[in-house]
Amino acid sequence: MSDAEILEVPITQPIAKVKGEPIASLPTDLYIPPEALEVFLESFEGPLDLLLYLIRKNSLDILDIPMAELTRQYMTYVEAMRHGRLELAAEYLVMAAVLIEIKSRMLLPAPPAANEEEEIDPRAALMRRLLEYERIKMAAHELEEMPREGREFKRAHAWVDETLVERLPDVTLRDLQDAWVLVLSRIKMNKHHRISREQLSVREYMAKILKRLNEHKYVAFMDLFDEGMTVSIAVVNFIAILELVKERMVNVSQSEAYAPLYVSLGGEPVELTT
Amino acid sequence: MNVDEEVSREAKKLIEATILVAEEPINMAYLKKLFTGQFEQKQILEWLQELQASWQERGVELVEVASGWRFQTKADVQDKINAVNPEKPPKYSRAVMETLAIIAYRQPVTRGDIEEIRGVAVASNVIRTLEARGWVEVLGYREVPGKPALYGTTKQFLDDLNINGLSELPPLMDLQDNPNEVALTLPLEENTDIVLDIIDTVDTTINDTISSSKAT
Amino acid sequence: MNVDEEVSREAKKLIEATILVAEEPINMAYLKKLFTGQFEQKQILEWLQELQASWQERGVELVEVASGWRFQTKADVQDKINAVNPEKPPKYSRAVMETLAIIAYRQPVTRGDIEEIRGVAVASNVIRTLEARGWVEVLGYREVPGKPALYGTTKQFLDDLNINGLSELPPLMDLQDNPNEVALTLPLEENTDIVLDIIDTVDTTINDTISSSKAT
Repeated sequence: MSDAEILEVPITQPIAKVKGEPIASLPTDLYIPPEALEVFLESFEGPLDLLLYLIRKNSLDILDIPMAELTRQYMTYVEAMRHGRLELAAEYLVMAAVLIEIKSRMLLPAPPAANEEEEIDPRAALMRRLLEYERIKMAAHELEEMPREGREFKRAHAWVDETLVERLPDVTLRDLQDAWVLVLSRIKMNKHHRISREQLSVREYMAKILKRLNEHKYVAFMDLFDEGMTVSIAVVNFIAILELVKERMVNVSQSEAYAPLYVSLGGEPVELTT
Repeated sequence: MNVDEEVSREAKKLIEATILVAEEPINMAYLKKLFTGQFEQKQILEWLQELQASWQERGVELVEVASGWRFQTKADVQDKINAVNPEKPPKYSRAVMETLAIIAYRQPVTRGDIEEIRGVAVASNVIRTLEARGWVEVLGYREVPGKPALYGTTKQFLDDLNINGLSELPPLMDLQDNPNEVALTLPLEENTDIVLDIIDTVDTTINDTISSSKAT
Repeated sequence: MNVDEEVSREAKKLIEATILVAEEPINMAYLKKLFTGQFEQKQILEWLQELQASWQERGVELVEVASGWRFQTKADVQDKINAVNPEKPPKYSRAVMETLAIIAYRQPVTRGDIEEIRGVAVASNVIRTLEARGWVEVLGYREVPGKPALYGTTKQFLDDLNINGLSELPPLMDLQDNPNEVALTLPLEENTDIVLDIIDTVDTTINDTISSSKAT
C-alpha cells in the first residue's frame, strides 16, 4: 500500500489546507470528556510515546511507516486534545509539523540522484528516534523491575555505641533538600500534595504567630499585624491566621459584637467577658 | 507452651533481620505485630535473649536501649574500626533527615502529619533526636482529640544551617510543577499558530522544490 | 601460610563488625588497611567467603556489590518485614525511570541528549530526584556553548540494584532486528481503561468518517 493511496482519504486534507479556514477535520460527533482526555494525555510521555503506541497498536511496520495513515491518526488525537481545550505541550505540535513535512516530502518526485548513493528515506530520522525511544522505554521498564535497595531488600547495619561518638552529624542545606526530594517522591505516589514556595511563607508566618502566642497567652488580632508590614506580607500573615484557625491551632474570640478580636492558642477560648 | 524448634529458628531469623535493617531500635510492640499477635511477649523475649547469647562472641552485640532493641558495636571493635577511618563523620538516619525536612518545610506539623507524609510511623526518638539537637521545638498543640504537639524549627536550626530565615531554605520543588514545561506549554491557540506557521513554511518549501524540479 | 584458628576467628569477628557498622559497602582496600597490611587479599577474601557461608541460613546475607561488601536482607524476609510496617518506597514516575535508563545506558549524556531521545523537555526535578537518590551525578561538562552538564550513574546506583557493573544491566533490546516480537507496550498500567476507551472512540469516529466520505 503506497502512501499516495492512503492520502486519498479526505480526512487528512483539511489539516493541510488550514490557511484561512478553521481546522475542520474533527467530526462534530466526537466527544470525549476533557477530564478523560487529560488522563489520556498524561498517559503518554510525549509525542514519541504516542506515535509508538499508535504504530504498535495498529501493527504498523516501524521500518516502513505508512506516513499518511500515521499522520492522520496522530492529528486526530491532537485535534481531540484541542477540542478538549487542553494545553498541549509544544512538542506535540512540533511533531505534527514533522509528520506533515515527512509526508509531504514523500509525495515529491525523488530529486535527481546527485550521486550513486542511495537516496535517503525522509522517514529515516523519525524511525531511528522511535526505535531508540522504544528501546529506552523497555529498558526503563526492566530497571523498574530489578530488585532495588529499600524495596526488595535493605541494608543491614549495626549502631556505633553512642558513648563513643561525641561529634554531632553535620547537616547542610543540600542534605536537607535531598531529604525533601526523597520525601516528595514518596508523597507523589500517595496523593497530590500541593507544595509551593508561596505556601512556605504562609507556613513561616503560621509558625511565627504560634511562637508569639506561646509567649503571651493571647494577643489582640490587630497586634499580629506589625506596622512595618508590606501589603503582601500582611496578606500572607492574614492567610496564616485563617489557616491556623482552620487547622484548629488557634482560637479567635470576641467578647461582644464590634469588640476587638483576640487570638489565643488552640484549646480553651480565652474568656474576655468582663 | 513448647514451641517447635523449626518455628523458633524461623522466628529468630526474622527478629534478627528486622532489628538489623531497622532505622531505629525495635520495641516489643513492633515485634508482636511482626508475628501478628501469634506469640506472647514472654516467648519473644526468650528468643531475644537467645539471639543475644548467640551474638555474645561477636564484634557486634544485641542490646536493649530505652526505645527498644538494636545491634551495636562493642567498644574494642569500635576502637579498631576508628583507627582505620578516624574522621568519619556520623550521619543522621534517613528517618531523621526526612522528618527534619518535613518539619522545616511544612511547619507547624504534628507527628501525625509527618507520618502521613512519610507513609510510616515516626519513632518518638526520631523527634527526640531533633529536639535534643535544639533544631526542633513544640510550638503549640492542635485542637483535635489527643491534642497533638505542633512542631517547628528553632532559631538555632537557622543558625546552624547558616541562614537567616526559612525563606532561605532551598526552594521546594513540587513534583507536580514543572518549571520547564511552563515555557513550552503555551495556550493552545498560540501553539496552533506556530504549527500553522511551520506548515506554511513547509508548504512553501515544497512548492519551491516542485517548481524547481519541474524547471530542470 | 596457615593462619592460626584463633587469629582467623578474631579477624572474621572484626570484618563482620566493620561491614555491619559501615554506612557504605566496605571494599578490599579498606579491609587491608583494617589489618594494617598484615594479611594478603587472598586470605581476607577467604574469610569473607567463610563469613558469607556462616550467614547462609539467616534472614540477612553478606553480598558483594559494585563498591564492596555489605549485609542485606533476603527478599523473602524483607517481604515479611514490609508486611508489618508497609513503608512505601518511593515509586518513580515514567519520566524519572526513562531518564534514568537513558543516563544508565547512554552515559555520559546532557539534558539535551535526554530530551532528544525522549522527545519532551526534561523537568529539572526529574534529574534532581535521581541526584538526591544518589543514582546520578555530574561527570563533567560538554565543551559546547552553555557547557551543559554530562550525567552518568554512580556506584551507589549499581549497589542499590545489587549489581557489580553496568554490564550487568539487562541488555538493551535490539528492536530493529525483530520489531514484531515487541509486545504492544501500553502507556500506563493505571488509567489503561480510559486510554483504551478514548482510542476506541477516536477509531470509530475515524472509520465512520472514512466510510461516509467514501460513500459520497
